[in-house]
Amino acid sequence: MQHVTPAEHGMETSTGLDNRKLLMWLFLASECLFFGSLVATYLLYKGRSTTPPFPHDTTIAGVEYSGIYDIPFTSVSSFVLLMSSLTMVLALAALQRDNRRAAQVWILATALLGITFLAGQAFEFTEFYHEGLTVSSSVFGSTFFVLTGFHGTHVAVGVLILLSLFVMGLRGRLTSERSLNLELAGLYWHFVDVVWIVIFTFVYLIQ
Amino acid sequence: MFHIKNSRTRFGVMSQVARRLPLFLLLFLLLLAVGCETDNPQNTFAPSGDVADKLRDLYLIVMWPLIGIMVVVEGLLVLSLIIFRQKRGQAVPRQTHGNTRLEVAWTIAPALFLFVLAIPTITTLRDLATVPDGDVMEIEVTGRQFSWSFRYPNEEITTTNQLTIPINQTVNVTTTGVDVIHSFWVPKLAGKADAVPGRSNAMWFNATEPGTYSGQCAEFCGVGHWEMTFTVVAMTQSDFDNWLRDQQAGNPNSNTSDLTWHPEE
Amino acid sequence: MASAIPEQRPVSIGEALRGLRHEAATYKGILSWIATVDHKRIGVMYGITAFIFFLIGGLEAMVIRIQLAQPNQSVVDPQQYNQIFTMHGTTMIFLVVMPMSAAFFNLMVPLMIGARDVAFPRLNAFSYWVFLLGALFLNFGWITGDIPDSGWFGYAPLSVQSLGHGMDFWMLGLQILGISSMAGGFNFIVTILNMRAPGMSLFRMPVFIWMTLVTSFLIILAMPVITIALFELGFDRFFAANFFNPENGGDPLLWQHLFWLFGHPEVYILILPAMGIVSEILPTFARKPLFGYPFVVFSGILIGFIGWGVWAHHMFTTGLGAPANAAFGVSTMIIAVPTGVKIFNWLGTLWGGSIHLATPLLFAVGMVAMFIIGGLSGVTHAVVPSDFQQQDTYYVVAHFHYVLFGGAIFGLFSGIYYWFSKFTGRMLSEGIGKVHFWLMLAGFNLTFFPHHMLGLLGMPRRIYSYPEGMGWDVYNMISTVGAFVIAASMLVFMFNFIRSIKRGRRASADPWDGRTLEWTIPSPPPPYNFATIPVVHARDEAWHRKYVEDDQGRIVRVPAGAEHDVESHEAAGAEGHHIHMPLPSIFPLIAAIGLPMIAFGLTYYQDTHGEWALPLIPAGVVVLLIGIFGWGLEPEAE
Amino acid sequence: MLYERRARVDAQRDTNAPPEDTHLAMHGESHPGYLEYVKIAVILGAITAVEVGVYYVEAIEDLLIPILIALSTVKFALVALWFMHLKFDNRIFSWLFVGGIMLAASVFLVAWTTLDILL
Repeated sequence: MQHVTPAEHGMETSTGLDNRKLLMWLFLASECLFFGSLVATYLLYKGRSTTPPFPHDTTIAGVEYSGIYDIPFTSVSSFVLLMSSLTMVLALAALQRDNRRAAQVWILATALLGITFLAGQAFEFTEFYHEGLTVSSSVFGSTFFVLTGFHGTHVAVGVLILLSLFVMGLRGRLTSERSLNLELAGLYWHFVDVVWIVIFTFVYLIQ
Repeated sequence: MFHIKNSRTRFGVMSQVARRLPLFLLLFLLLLAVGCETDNPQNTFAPSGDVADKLRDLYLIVMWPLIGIMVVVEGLLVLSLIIFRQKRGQAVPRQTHGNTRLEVAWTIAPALFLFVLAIPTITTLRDLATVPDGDVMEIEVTGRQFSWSFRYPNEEITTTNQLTIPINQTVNVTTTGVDVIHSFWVPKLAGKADAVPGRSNAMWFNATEPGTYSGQCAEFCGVGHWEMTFTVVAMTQSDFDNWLRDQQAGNPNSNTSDLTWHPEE
Repeated sequence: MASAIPEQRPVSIGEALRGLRHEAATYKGILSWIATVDHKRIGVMYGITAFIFFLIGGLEAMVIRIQLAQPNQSVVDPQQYNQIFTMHGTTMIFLVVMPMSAAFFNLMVPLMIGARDVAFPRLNAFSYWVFLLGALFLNFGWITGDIPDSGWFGYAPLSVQSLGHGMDFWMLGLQILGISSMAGGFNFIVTILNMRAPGMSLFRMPVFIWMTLVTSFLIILAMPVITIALFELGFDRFFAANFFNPENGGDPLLWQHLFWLFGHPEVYILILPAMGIVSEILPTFARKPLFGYPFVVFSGILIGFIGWGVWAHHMFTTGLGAPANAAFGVSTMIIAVPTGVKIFNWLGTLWGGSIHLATPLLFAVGMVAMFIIGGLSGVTHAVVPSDFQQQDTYYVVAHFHYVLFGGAIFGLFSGIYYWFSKFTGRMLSEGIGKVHFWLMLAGFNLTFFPHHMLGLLGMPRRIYSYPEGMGWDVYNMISTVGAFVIAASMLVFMFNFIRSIKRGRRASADPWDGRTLEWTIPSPPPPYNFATIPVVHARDEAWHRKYVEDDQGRIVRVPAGAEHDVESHEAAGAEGHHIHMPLPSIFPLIAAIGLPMIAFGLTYYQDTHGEWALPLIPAGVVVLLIGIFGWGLEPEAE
Repeated sequence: MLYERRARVDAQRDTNAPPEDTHLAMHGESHPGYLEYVKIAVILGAITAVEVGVYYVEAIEDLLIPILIALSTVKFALVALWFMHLKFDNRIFSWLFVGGIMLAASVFLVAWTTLDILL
């Protein structure tokens, strides 16, 4: 995904920053508002559900409902995503040192960790669905599935980008001179990770 | 490089302005005329209640200075075009880049003006937020597609599309909606209170003169929005007591007109 | 830039794409437009598309005005009336003012900052195609009869409950248009920050460029909020989610908050470009620099910031409570300060000038004059209690038409008259232009000034008809007559436009004695804009190349021989082909086509006989991915 | 085949030169080395463990929310500063990112205040 930049014509940009990197950071600033709106919606409706299942242990009118969240399970998948950020940054460090084989290994590892996270999310969604939580069952269902689903879609797009880069690498087109491609993918990936840090705390842990 | 004047543009600025003036004057007179047409049923300039009165007064406090500002600024704009219109063979004017003192002045001046405006805004807002002491009549207003119902919780009656109240009585309406958002509005008595499903919203007002006041849904609510009108009938306390007795006895003569929208019409 | 590793495979996808791209470069006629990545051509396409939608939106307005001309009329039925005003508002905001501003960004930004193109030419083409397809999708209901009917603001739960596919077209159409706007926003921010000619520091940038920058930031930060709002609306409509469903704990006010959190910055997205245009035109025709450039720039930036803190003034009657109402009333008053500063600085620019009363200036002054009225009536809305009466009445309609028509549209027309010659090489007729201006000014005031009175007389917005005896008859009739005058002025404009393209006077490179870089290159500019990238030494660079101060401090024109910029371009014509320009590409269009496919699939697949639509969703995703991968893999230049 | 050979050469080069040195020789920028990244990841993992841990401690129920917010903020900052290189990169990027976050946080804080859920 290269574009004509003045730099490629042997000219510096006005700020000295790469066009594509600037674009990526602008995109991430914009994404803050996307996820901000979704998280805000979730928080607004926290505790407003009238129909079970509820996220955490709840007592309504003397009836006790046990919470639907499986914190140990989600902790593990959060840890998986967190570690994928490590493999991602290691991939970039390796590529910048022109260690392409190591970079390939770390890229693949990142993608696999991402897929593991997605599999965990798919499992979680299925479990919740069987317990009666759907998009239409309550405001909790609506906000939970849309927020985490939107995040999951971001992870899936990230996996697709990583796999594309892996294929580029197989064909010898991912070199240290082109490490910017990987760096941009990395910025996106880490962003998706920090969003999950927020979601894990605000959606899962805080009652 | 400078422009030789096109023959078609020869008519002067003065004549152009002169041709615009009658239009503006006409519009200005029309604006003034609004205040005179007191018999118009939803005229916000002809209030019949304390709240609407406050709102009208506040609007006028704001409107006159703003019209003054408008006349001055628009005048300066037109004046600058007349005075500084390019003259034949005129040299390049002095390249002024600005004047910090002047610019700071015209930043601070509007800020001060607006600060002054904020004072009556906030005091009026506070007045409207506090229901006056004394006897208050509670009404629960419900908007639905496309009619209004008015429940008198203490009197235990409900009417449709007509709210009957005694004059000089503080009325506190609590509004809500059942299907979509509506807005309760009787221009001659008070401002608007939206009727939002799942929420309740409150507003107080009174009527100072007996009469029938027309009200209308002010929030777009679908195909019958335009017909979602209602009336507020204000009557003397004794008339109201009679009306109330009729209502509680289920008297069919009580005038609750049905203005519900019928799609087949 | 090429990989160090030699290619061993016989023909790689890359090579095939390279061949395709070089072939695209030879396209002629319509194909050359479809594959174009030239910012000037994209700007022209944006402008023409937006103007066509301006005519459509105008026709919708005419139906509204005819229906309301007299009491108790039924020219259309209530449902059709709701559909028409919904489409009028949506069209004018998203399909006219925004893309028309985008047209000016495209046409002018590279020329004014001394660049050969935008930072991402193919992303730019993508923005246009997504806009076009999104606009067509939004209007698709005119064919099927499912026309959006819940207002341009789409308040939930009415928009959730709306039957048929009308609001689906609205919701998904705006979603697609949002992608276009954001792609454009990113592109122009990077272009402005990174592609400026040497020497053009931020505070040497023309004010139009500054306003483009602020607008673009507003776009990339505000659009996500409405995207999420529409996303939630979509889930409520398609999957019975509960975001705006009070029965299950949802809150209709969530929609209003999200919508106006976007909607108020959007107001500045609409007006700031026009303010930028006017800030370029007034100095040129007063022959004097903009008065207080830093104040104008900073007030623009400030408007962009404060614009985020005033959204709830659209919700004064929803019951936010007195403290919140007071806070938002005050913040709204505060934003009037930087706006006022701009007006005074424009006055300061004209004052002491040597004003050439050409058509672009007339429109620019018209913009200022009308915007003053709109701004002042806006102040009355900030006075919260008085807004309790005005909210949702024709008074509000008057206010925002003074701002958006009197402000934005007049400003955009002044830009058209100003820069027409730069892209066509011909002048628009001044005489006909003046007829157009006076007709439009008269028609505009005739149409919208009476709306103030209608509002004060208690006429609510969005009502299909009204009974006699409300005192609204005369004003409505005047307003309708005014609408016909505006329509007539548009016919005059179109006549002028078409006639001038064919027979207009030939334009020199610099017919208005301009002050910014675009006037240093030929009209129309060559594909590469600048044969040699200019070095900027001052604000108003082009003017400083033409004028110097003599011994006595008088300003005199540099002798003709010394002015060599235009000539150097003539010479560069021959070597023009040495300048590396981005190659045309069809992948932006392919990627764009995927989006309406997905949208059609989502709209129809749940219908009783909608099975056919389901495959459109994955197919659209595949087309989008083909577009993106083709785009990523093809070589970006020769 | 070429790729494999290339990869072998890479691997060889990798064993010959310690990563940090290669890195410093090749790039003027001061990005941290592998070891530092691993250290950060260990800290991140540890914080996550603490987060989950405090979730189950009933004694500090009242302090749970501030503790969790503080911990997740630290995690967020660590990833943004080190993994996203904001600590080492141009300040403009930090401004854009922090600006986006602050804008989102402040507008929604104000918005929800008006909906009576916070105050």
